[in-house]
Amino acid sequence: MMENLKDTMIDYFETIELILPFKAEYVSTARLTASSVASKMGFNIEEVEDIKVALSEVCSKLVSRGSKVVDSYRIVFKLFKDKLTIVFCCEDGTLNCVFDNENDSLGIAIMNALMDDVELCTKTEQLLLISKVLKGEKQDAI
Amino acid sequence: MMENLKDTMIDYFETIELILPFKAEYVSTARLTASSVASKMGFNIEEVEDIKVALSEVCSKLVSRGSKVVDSYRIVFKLFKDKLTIVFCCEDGTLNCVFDNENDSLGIAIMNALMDDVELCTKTEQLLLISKVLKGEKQDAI
Amino acid sequence: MPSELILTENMSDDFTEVKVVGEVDIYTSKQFKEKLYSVLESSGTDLKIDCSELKYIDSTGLGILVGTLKKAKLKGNNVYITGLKDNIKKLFLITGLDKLFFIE
Amino acid sequence: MPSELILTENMSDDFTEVKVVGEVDIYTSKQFKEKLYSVLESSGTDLKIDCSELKYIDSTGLGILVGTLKKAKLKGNNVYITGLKDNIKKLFLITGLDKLFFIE
Ligand SMILES: Nc1ncnc2c1ncn2[C@@H]1O[C@H](COP(=O)(O)OP(=O)(O)O)[C@@H](O)[C@H]1O
Ligand SMILES: Nc1ncnc2c1ncn2[C@@H]1O[C@H](COP(=O)(O)OP(=O)(O)O)[C@@H](O)[C@H]1O
Repeated sequence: MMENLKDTMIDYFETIELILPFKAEYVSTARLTASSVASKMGFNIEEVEDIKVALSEVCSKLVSRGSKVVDSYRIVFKLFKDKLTIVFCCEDGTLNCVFDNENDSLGIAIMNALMDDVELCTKTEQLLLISKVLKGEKQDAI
Repeated sequence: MMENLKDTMIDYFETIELILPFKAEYVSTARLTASSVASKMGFNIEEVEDIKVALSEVCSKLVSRGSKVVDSYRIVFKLFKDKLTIVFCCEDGTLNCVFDNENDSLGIAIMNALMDDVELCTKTEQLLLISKVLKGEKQDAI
Repeated sequence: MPSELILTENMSDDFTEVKVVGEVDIYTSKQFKEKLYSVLESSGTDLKIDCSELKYIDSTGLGILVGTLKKAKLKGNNVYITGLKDNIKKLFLITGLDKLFFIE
Repeated sequence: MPSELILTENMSDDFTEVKVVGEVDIYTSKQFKEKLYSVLESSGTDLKIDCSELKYIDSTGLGILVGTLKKAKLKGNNVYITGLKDNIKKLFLITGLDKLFFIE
């Protein structure tokens, strides 16, 4: 089932972005937007739920840390043919590598279990990313 | 009920942005995001519905026209203390004044009836905007 | 992706009924138009459009209803719209379409 | 704004039950923590947390459940979690929390 993982790096074809203030009340807005995007791609209800939970872990962490430099962070949904990658961006470099293995063990365990790829430290501005692969024959849905 | 309309121009305090491809399937994503934002502000179910319908008219128009220059358009939700203004932006100036009174009479009538302010032609990049005032005592909800 | 619009038709001697379930927007309007026009094409009766489970319709969808009405009138038939939810009836009132259709 | 989390409590001689309706996330977690901790404070019984209408919980919420369990144990009481939906039970399994709580 995972043999397509390498192929998914090509065929990158669509981007949706959501820019949110560092406020707890908008984390549910992110979940709702994610669920719309993911279900349109053809993820089933359980997979959509997984994506919402993982995304929410990141948003909560960013919001609880906040930023002294900027007001908002950016969630970029990258829709590949058979993979959804969600990249979290912010011009505040202090939010790089925001998860720590000790205090965030629950959140990290959850993200790793629910997503196919979790990169907790990426380039500056692009803080971190999580990906989920579209299994089965649903990738024609879009 | 409208005496606060002028005051609403100050106290501008929060921005949420959604960037979408010119594709029909994401208009419902815009509706969902709008409904999350509007209900958080304290708009009631009927008002949220009004906002979704009006926003959707704009998205549909932009998507049906599309752009040869850029892939996506930007929806900026400006949350004032007692007003939600939704600004539609795109770097493609050919999308300025995109509604025309003759062919879009239904859509224009709907937006004017459902929103408190509709500006169909604004500055370049900022294509047009629609606003709805938060009536009643709900503005403390956020 | 779960389909956002489901259209089913039911023919009798007196009228043809189309039930509209879901949302009519720019994404589903083509499907909506094709269904209504093909039903008109094949039937010679009045048309009933059951909107009791129509959750959302935009101006494109309303325009298609107007087009459907015009086509029906040409054949000497009427279009009845039933079960409109309040939020959608509101759009008929705003646009004056409530005066064109038989709304039940 | 419609409240996303409703917590109701029900005390009997044998246990105190807290029913959790809605979503526990970063926005509602403070309310969740205060409710559970204040219930623990005022009761000397086992705690039942009815999650049959809990739609969503994140790691912050799970951390609060762990904290609640620790506080309860200190008083010699247990924490029972009932009615977990599949999507949330999954999170208990992933994090190993299913082994800490009595899950019914
Ligand atoms: N947005 C609109 N505003 C006003 N009238 C509309 C709108 N869209 C469609 N109509 C009317 O509905 C009728 C049907 O339009 P259309 O769906 O393009 O059907 P057709 O392909 O048969 O012309 C047209 O005669 C037009 O006047
Ligand atoms: N994200 C987490 N990952 C792992 N354990 C956690 C997490 N959050 C809380 N905990 C655990 O739950 C317990 C309660 O934490 P907390 O809610 O801060 O309560 P308190 O204020 O009583 O310390 C802590 O002992 C901590 O070990």
